[in-house]
Amino acid sequence: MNKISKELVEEHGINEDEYKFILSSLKREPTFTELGIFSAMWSEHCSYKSSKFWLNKLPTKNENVIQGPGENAGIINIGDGFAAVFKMESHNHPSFIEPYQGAATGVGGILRDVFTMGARPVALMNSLRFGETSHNKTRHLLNGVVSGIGGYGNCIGVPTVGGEVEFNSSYNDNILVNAMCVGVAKIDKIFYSKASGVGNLVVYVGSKTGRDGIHGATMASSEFDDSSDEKRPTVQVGDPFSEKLLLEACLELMKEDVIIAIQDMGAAGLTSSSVEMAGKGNLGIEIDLDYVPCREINMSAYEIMLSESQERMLMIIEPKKEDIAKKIFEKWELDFSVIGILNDSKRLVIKRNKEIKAEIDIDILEKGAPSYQRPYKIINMKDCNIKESNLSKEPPLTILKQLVYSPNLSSRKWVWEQYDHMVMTDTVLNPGGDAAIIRIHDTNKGLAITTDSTPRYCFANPYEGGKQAVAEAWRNLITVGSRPIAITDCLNFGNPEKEEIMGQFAAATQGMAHACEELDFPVVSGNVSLYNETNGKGINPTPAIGGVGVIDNLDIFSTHNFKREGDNIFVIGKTLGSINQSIYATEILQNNNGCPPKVNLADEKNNGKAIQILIKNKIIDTSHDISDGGLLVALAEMALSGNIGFELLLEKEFSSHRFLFGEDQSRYIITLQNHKIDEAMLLLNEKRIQYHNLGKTKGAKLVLNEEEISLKELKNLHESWFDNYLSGKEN
Amino acid sequence: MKIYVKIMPKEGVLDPQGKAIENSLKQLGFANVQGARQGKIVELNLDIKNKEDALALTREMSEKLLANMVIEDFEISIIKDDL
Amino acid sequence: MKIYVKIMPKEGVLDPQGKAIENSLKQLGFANVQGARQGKIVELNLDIKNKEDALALTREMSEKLLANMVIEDFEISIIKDDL
Amino acid sequence: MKAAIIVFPGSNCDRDIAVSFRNVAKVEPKMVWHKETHIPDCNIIIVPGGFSFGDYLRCGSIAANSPIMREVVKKSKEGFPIIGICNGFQILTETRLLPGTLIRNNCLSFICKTTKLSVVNNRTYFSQKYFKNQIIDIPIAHNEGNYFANDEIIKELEGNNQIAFKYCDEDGNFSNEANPNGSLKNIAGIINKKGNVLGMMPHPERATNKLSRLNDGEQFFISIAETLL
Ligand SMILES: Nc1ncnc2c1ncn2[C@@H]1O[C@H](COP(=O)(O)OP(=O)(O)O)[C@@H](O)[C@H]1O
Ligand SMILES: [Mg+2]
Repeated sequence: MNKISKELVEEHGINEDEYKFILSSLKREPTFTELGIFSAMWSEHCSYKSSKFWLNKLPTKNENVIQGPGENAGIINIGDGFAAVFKMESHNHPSFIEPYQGAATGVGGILRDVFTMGARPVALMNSLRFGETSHNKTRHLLNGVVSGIGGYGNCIGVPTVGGEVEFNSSYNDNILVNAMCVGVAKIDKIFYSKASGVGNLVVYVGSKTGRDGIHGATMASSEFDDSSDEKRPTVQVGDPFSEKLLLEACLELMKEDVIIAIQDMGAAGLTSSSVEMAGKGNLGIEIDLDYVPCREINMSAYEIMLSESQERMLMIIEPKKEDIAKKIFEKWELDFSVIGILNDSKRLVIKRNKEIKAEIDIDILEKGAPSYQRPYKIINMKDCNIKESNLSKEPPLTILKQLVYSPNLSSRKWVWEQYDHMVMTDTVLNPGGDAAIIRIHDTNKGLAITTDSTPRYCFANPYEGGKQAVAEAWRNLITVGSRPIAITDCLNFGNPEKEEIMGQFAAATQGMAHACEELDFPVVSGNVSLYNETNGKGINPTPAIGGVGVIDNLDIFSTHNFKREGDNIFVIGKTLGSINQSIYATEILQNNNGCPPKVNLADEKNNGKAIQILIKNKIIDTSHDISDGGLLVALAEMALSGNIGFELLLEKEFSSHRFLFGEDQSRYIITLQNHKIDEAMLLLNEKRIQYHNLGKTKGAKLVLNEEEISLKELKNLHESWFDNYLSGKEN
Repeated sequence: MKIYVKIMPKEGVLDPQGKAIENSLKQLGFANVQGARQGKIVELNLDIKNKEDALALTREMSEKLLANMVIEDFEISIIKDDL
Repeated sequence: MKIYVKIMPKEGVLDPQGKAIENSLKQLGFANVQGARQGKIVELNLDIKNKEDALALTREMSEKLLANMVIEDFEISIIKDDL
Repeated sequence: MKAAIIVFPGSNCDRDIAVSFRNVAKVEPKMVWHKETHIPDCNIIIVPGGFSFGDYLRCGSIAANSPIMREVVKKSKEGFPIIGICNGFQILTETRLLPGTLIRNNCLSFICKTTKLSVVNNRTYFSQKYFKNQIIDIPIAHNEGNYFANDEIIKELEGNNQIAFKYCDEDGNFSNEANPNGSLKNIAGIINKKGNVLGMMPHPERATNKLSRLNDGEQFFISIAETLL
């Protein structure tokens, strides 16, 4: 028998006060298995002990929200009897240790969160952040993560339709791998995790349990140090084939009236799934681990309870329906085993080899979980004024060439070509646009999906950065012609026990909350990943936002590629020339100072609504929001994707670097055919929106005053950076 | 000198390929199969005369590139000595 | 009984993985590498006592499933005799 | 006309091809689970894309040993039309219904993109609606699509007009740049000697979608519907 020593408690990430609470509530010393259970349930990952206070401030409702945070995924009503089910989740630490398997199992986990609710997954997205390109691990990690995401998504047959990739030195030893999944369900066929019915069976389905990822949940929440290599054997291996079987088996069973509650076994495996299901139902649960299908011999209660083997689910069903369920899982050649029963004791009882190994009041685990209002200090960068004389002397198109061949602005084609983004044949807008568009199968309705975050803004001013991330997601959904509905988020930050990191978290979530409120764009699901630091150095605060919008009629949407020569190019929204924290400032001037551009939420909304009307009334079919890199980069992306050039003759004030490369927010570029100009002006004037006519689409080159470059040359630059980097020609 | 590096999933690490092979063999009627694991083998041709040097170098290459030490173990064997 | 089946690309068959390994090793500075080929290894656990039977059965399994005789050769070796 | 679509555990383009048969060929397909030992009454058998049995061991190798494939092989001997797409092509080479094999892409990564194909042989039941050498846009999505066979087989394929589709550039040249995966002779699809069995890596079912502006695959299904009706 393991004696519970002080060291052992510490090793389990349980602090002194927490342990005291355990002793006083149990009125005895916990068993080793119980200690493991407490440690998993009270880890940052499962308990949100540092973040709960701030998360509670986020708006989570609007008229379309069916299910907000608290379930496996969020659910929105998208009309015609359909619901969209979505969530984003991090797999940062496992991916740093083993990039292929870490990323792959990240995808597997988020897929399960969605299909456990009765939705068929229809799209995957991923938000990735790596260290600077010259760092010795970056190439290996990039390669492994991208092929791991592809390996899993391609095999299971869910299209990976978009995401983001960023390189920055703050992620050198702590990359971020955030995966998002969107599924579609019938509104009257949604499944939840709340257990009910004393006497109902607790059923284990899916793959067998091995010693994978034991301590995964505690690992994901503890700061990295140089000894983290020793924690390696805990990495799980993904089996997308089994997941595909599990997906089909679950969806098949969900057509029958059998499942009372269902939940995937994610972080902290059987522990958190059983505790959460019983807890939500205000019931007790008794599990006999001898019935858990195991892959290895002699697994202890502790190991089985904490294993994070993948591709497993826990269900509650009525005893008389056991046979129906069993038959389906047998057809798909998956394990199916009744491992326990619900009762009204409100306790968790775990047996192994006829002995009770754990017996805890579920209330102690859940309501008794620690929650901290950690001290915080918000640090904003002082504003600075980059002097005219410090701007680059190069002409704009020369700078553009450098930007489109830079790690953070080059084409991501190398990434998305490794993802099957077309399987299911409902991908209407492929990766490369502002948001992906997925058709709801067999209908003329669509979902627009985007992921966004600008961590360098968040570092300089976390409140503004949080606000901006939400606004940018909203903008990307607007610009393809959808109605933005709601978001999921993945909040990646450093060590919350440090005041300035907690300050970043507090301010960023407040900024997010503010933007969500103003834009009627609530948070319906999400995930927090803290302790993203290595040897004491924190990452840039990275609140990744996954936004979902609805397109009611797929005959009308907008894309960013130029469509015709001779169209008039307009920029919509105020251009003030904010270059602090722009890519121009950081990449070209190597200047990382100052306050990021601020989002004026009233303008954001007003401009967005105008774009929405222009698209809906078929006045425009071409639009692009202006984000990283500013106006000229946005224009170049439109030209490159449409394979049509442009000619701009700009007066001095409009050809300045501040104008062309500044990153003022809430702006769009649209193109107008001659006969549509009046109608558009009328609307924009009525809404008092600033606009400016820049020039026309034309030919096979980009012309800016006396400078020009061929589309072909620019395309070559834009599309070759990744290949050159990966083949080692570029650092 | 010709050298083989045999790379197998570590004990306890999930091996979905091995599992699939086992199931398939059983379905084909090979009832005596009690387990299967799949690994990789890399055959290297080295321009080295000395056995010790070759082994040391191969170990280095295996750790650095050929095997994924997080989930795999490797084993080296010399198959053709030039001498 | 434990048996290995080593499966290698046939001579003359394109082996993109082997080629890539060779290139990566050279790039990592291992200049003595003159060639690399990649194959698979399947480790089988058989419930058979007799060596000859085990070999014959494994040959059959290899031909039927484990190797693709169009592009691969295989080689069987017993690694653990139960006797 | 009736179409049977074989479904393996891990198939993932089975629904897509069913949709194309339903919407374009106007044929309601039947899904046939791999454990069945009888092929229902039909005019054509489709082995769809995906990752049958996870593509573990070798792509298509485990599926090729499924009970239903024995029936498919029997049917092929009778001259029955059989089409394998992507993983289906890999399965058909594993059953030896088609010569050669598909090895790892020469770039060593999965590739999903729209490729240009030249319709090299337009005198088949699935390509008769195309012009000879017509250039069509059809997506690929695979990790092992690199067609390989010995010289003899290649000569035979060429001699008997058994190459159905080749990867080409916009001018119809079979250049290296236009070859996405290293396939010998830019081969994207082949037929057997009798002409009843087709295997191809590209996905015509992904090019019947008006919304994504890809519809060069429609004539593939219309050809089938018209010839086999
Ligand atoms: N990891 C990825 N996976 C798939 N697609 C990606 C990934 N990263 C970026 N993309 C795609 O590349 C395009 C450009 O990305 P980004 O510059 O972040 O767009 P935006 O500025 O509109 O948010 C988008 O269409 C995006 O979906
Ligand atoms: Mg955008």
